[in-house]
Amino acid sequence: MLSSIIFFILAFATLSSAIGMIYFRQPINSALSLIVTLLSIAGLFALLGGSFLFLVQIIIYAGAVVALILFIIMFLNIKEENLPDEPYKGRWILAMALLISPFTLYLISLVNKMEFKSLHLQDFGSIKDVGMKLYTDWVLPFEMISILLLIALIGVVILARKEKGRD
Amino acid sequence: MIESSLLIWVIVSVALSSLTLMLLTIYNKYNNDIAKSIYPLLGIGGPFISLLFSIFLIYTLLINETTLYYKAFTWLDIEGFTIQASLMLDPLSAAMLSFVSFVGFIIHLYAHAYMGDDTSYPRFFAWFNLFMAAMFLLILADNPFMLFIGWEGVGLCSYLLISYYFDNEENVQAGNKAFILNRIGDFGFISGLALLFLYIGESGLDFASLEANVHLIPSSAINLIAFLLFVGAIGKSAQIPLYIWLPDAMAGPTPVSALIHAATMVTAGVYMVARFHFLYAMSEDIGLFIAYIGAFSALLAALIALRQDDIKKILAYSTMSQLGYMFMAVGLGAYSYGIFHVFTHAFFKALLFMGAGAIILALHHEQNIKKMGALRSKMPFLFSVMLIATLAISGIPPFSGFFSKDAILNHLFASGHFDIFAIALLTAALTSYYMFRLLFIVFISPSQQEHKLLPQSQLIKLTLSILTIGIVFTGFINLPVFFGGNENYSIWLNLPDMRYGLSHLSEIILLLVNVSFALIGILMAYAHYKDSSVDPSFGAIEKWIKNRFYIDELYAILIVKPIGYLSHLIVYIDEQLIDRFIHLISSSYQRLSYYSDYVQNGNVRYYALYMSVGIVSIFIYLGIQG
Amino acid sequence: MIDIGHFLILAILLFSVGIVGVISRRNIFVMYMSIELMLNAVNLILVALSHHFEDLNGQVMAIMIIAIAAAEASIFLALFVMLFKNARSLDANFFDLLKQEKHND
Amino acid sequence: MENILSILIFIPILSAVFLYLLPLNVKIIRYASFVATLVTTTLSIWMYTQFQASPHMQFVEHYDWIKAYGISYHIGIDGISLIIVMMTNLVMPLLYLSFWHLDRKGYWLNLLIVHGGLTGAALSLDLILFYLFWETMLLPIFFMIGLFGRGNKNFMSMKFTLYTIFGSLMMLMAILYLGHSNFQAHQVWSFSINDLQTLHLDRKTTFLLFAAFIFAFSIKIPLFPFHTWLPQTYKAAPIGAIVVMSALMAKLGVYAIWRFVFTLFEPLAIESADFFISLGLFGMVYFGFAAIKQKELKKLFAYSSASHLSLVVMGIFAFNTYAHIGAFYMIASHALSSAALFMMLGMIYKRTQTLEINTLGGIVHQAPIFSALFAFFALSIVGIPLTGGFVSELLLIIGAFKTNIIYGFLAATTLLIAILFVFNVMQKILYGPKKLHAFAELRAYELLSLIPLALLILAMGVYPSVFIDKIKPTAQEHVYQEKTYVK
Repeated sequence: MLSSIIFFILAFATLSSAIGMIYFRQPINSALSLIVTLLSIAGLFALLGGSFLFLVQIIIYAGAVVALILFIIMFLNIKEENLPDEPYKGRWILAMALLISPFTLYLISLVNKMEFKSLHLQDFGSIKDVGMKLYTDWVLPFEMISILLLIALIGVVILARKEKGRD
Repeated sequence: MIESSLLIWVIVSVALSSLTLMLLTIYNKYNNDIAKSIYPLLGIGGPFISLLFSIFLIYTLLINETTLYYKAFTWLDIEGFTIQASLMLDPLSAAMLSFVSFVGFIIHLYAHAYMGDDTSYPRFFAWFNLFMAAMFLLILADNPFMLFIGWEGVGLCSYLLISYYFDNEENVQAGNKAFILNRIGDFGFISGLALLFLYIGESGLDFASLEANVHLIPSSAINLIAFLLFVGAIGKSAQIPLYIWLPDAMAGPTPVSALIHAATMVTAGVYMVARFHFLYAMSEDIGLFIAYIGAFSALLAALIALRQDDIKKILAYSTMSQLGYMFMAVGLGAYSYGIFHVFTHAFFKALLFMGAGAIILALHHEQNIKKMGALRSKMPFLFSVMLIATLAISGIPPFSGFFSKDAILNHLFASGHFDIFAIALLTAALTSYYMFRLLFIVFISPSQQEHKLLPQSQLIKLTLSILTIGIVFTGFINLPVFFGGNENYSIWLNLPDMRYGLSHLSEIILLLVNVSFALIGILMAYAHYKDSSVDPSFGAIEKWIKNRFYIDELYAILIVKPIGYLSHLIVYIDEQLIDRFIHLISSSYQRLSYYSDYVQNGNVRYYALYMSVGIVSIFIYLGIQG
Repeated sequence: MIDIGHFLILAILLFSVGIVGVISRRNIFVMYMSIELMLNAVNLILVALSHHFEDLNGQVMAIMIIAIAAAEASIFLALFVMLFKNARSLDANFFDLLKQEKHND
Repeated sequence: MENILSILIFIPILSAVFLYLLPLNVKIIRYASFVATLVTTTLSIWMYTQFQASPHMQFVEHYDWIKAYGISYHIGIDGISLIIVMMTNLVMPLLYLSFWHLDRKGYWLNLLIVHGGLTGAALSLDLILFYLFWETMLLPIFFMIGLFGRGNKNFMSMKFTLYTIFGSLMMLMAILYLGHSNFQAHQVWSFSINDLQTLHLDRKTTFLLFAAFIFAFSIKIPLFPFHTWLPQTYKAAPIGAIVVMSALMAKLGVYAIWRFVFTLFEPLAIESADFFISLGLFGMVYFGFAAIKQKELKKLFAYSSASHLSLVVMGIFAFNTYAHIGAFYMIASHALSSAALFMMLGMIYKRTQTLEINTLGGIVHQAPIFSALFAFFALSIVGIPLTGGFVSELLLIIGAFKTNIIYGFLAATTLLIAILFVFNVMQKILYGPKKLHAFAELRAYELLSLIPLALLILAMGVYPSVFIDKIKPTAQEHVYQEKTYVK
């Protein structure tokens, strides 16, 4: 019962902040509401028994990524005139929501048709178990992710570097 | 039947001289002495050798009284469609051969004098001899397809010779007109031949086999075939409605008019009908149709000739008129009389043309009779030969024209077709009227201007004299029973003529009527033109006659112009409709790509939109399915 | 009681919101964040189903996705910096260099 | 010399490849390619003498090529393909000769490839092989128009090529479908016409396949209404390409209908004979009239060619021996005379830089030999007796009459239609007062390129049975049904 209440609160927070994120004009507002979404999702992870994911979500997403976004937004010093002019933003969003709705509704109806277990596993997804999985079955992908991160690092450096001879 | 390879040599000798001349045309101009002695030798030598061969062959025929035959090779052989390249000489072709080779040779002599100074002399004689070769092939052919080759060949040579003076586009136009109208006839002719072959041709295409099998043709088809073949004759012999080329054909040199458009080629139609006598004997309707065409052609031509001023055109219309007589005869079954008239006509018409040519030459190429006059004293010789020829054509005894024309008129009367007879009689009067009009205006009536005449060549005089002798005597070879003769020529020709017995008394009356009609014409002409070259008015009809009943204009409006419009229309349809439509296909692709270009706008959001549209449609599909 | 289905429905909704955000907004930052939202929705599905099937592989996959998302974020943001420096704009419609040149023929 | 046919196909193609690769100058290439065609021609004449007048395929070669799909290198010659091969081999060297002055390497090499392609297409008995050669001869023409044409040559070369390729693709689909049906029926792939003609397909499928084949060929011939590429392409194309297109390729289209369509879809072809006879006759009249008022010589003779080819199509659909032999005889004689005429148009263009009828005139004063030959070839198109054209028209008319009397009369109008424009052209450009400043007489090589054509046309008219005996057995063998004339 408690988990239901928590779920609905989190779900409401997730959705409303997500909608807010796509609606806000200022990127900084969007970023802040994204944090709310991500944190709520972290809560949902916890509800599902992913304790390690809960941590990772908070640390990496809410902590690192969104912080980076916020940092960049501020770094760029975006002024009002830099923002795109979007007079029909609301209509666009409504129209697109309408366009997407068959997709959403169909998927929801599929989910409704299926039988699902209720939340039951209290000791599922401990950090240890996840760690075991990660370093045994998934060790190769895990290592490749590290290489990917390295590549991303180098790529970012090259991208952000001041090019010689240009402006 | 006797095999005689000499037959081919009649053709080959002229063809060879033609070919040599053609090649010589390329390499040597007609300007040095050697050329001036060699070219005439070739040009006249060819027909002369042909003449010798012809005389020998006709002599052989007369002695042996059987057909001469020669097969060169099998021309075509496809499933019964077997055409032999073969020649034959029977009395009918011998009759044609005799005057074609003789008159042809005489006219070649005359042409040598007439064309002596022309720079294109070899070209002229090349075509002239080629014409002779084609004409011989036409006459000697032993099957209708070989005849058709000669038939087309003479048409081609006629075209080439009409447009001989090709500097002037009008002459070329006249040549085109002649060829095209002849081709219309040939269209009918070849259709008729094709049908003839399909009905009875598989058992042999030579005339003898056709004659033997002609009864196998169903009666429904025989009229059609006979009619189609006659269409060919209409074109070649310048009858209504395909006659309008003949007057224009006078654009050619005068020897051409004399030989091709008076004596030989135009009579090929009559020869063809006589050749297919077995066919026409079976289809009396078409025979009558031929007779009517002949009658109306004769009358129309005689009417038009009344008011022509060009000396050669008068003679051209008179040729057409005389051809009408021949068709009246063959149409009503008097094949031998028709051929006889062809024979006599060749002499006097050739003479008339040659005389006209001599006058034209003497008057510095003046052809308008209104600008001549009072030439009798200056050219007494010409006057006398022209007078004899004119008397002959008018049918005054004892000249040849009288005998042939009288025979035809008698036959027309005896056959019971009095309407045709009346037209023929009227035409006879008109003929003598307009021919004497010509004679009087040129030789008797006072001249408005003084002429400086060129001297006459002796060769021309010689040729004219030879033909004059011919006119005087040829009539007697078919002397009717009435005059104590035996119609030897008709008997010799051995064609299945229709015979109607007429009493001697009626023959005498007819003779008197015929001659008196001719005399009336002469007297009227004398009254009108003895001392004035001004035409008396005919009243309302005058304008029509002068403008040749507006037939040329009518054809121009009804046929020539619509063809031009049709051509423009077709090109318009091609470019504006069909091609447009095809371009529409390609340009609609282009349009399509132009608009689909907007999709590819480089904006990521839109790409995402398209993607979602795709996904959503898949899901909608799934939703409908599930 | 809630069950796994609710989580899935929530994830689907989140994903749809993400799609709507990518398509309807012209601000490249918001577009990027919408993409992140979609990734998170997928993560949520993975984790929920991992719970449903009692299989930890789902969670591990989610971890991988988060790691990749982090790498992606760095690249994205570096690109944004570049774009903004060059164009002084955050308008996605502005960046259409891949567009086909129109030629009328 | 069992492989004589392959030799005939590949001498030109291989010499083209070699000459392209070798860094030689234009003169040597010209001589070399001329020698190559001469060798081919000599060999083909030798082959002609060895050819037996019988209905069977001769000099057959049959090798597997792509065995998995039953595609084989299967060639052979009978009386009808003999015509196409001989015409190709006679016209080609003369074509080289008549443009001896040109100094463009591509011209000669492209012609060599066309030469090989034409021969190959005429000899193929395997559909895929045929398609290959069919397309082989198309591309060089595309290049020739694009490279050496004038006016809006690029557009026209594209239009021509796309148009024909569109047709060919339809045919390719039909070919593949046929091969597949054979596989379904017999579990063996085959594209040989001998195998495919035994297939039994349902009516609708047969109709579609028939239409695809006919479509491809009627674009090439061209038949109404797929002809609109013709006048403009001819106007833009260089003379060499036109001679090939009009004298040889178009004829190959007719041949292909006879060889492939009649063999594969015999019942349907006979059933639709009336339609195609009417179309042919309509086309003959239509194109003939269109030619009358043309102001440009190449366009005029383009329409004239189309008119005669429509008549030929009428002939092959008349399904009797007379019409078939007439049609093929006309293919031969018209190939010769149209090749000669277009070559002469090229000579006019070389001298005057124009082919507008109004600007030409009085050529006979300046160049009598040229005029005589031009008149001769023009008259041979009209079908004057003692030229090959007359024999073929005679046979076609008889064949048409045998089918139906109405067709007969319409076919006989061919005597009238052609002369309407041919005589007009002769009057306008040969006769009349001198209009051109100068018009040089034929050079020796030009004369040399025309004389053989003239002599052959004459020979075909004077002694046709010599030539017809070679093709008669084949034509008789393949008359699929005698439509008897209702008396």
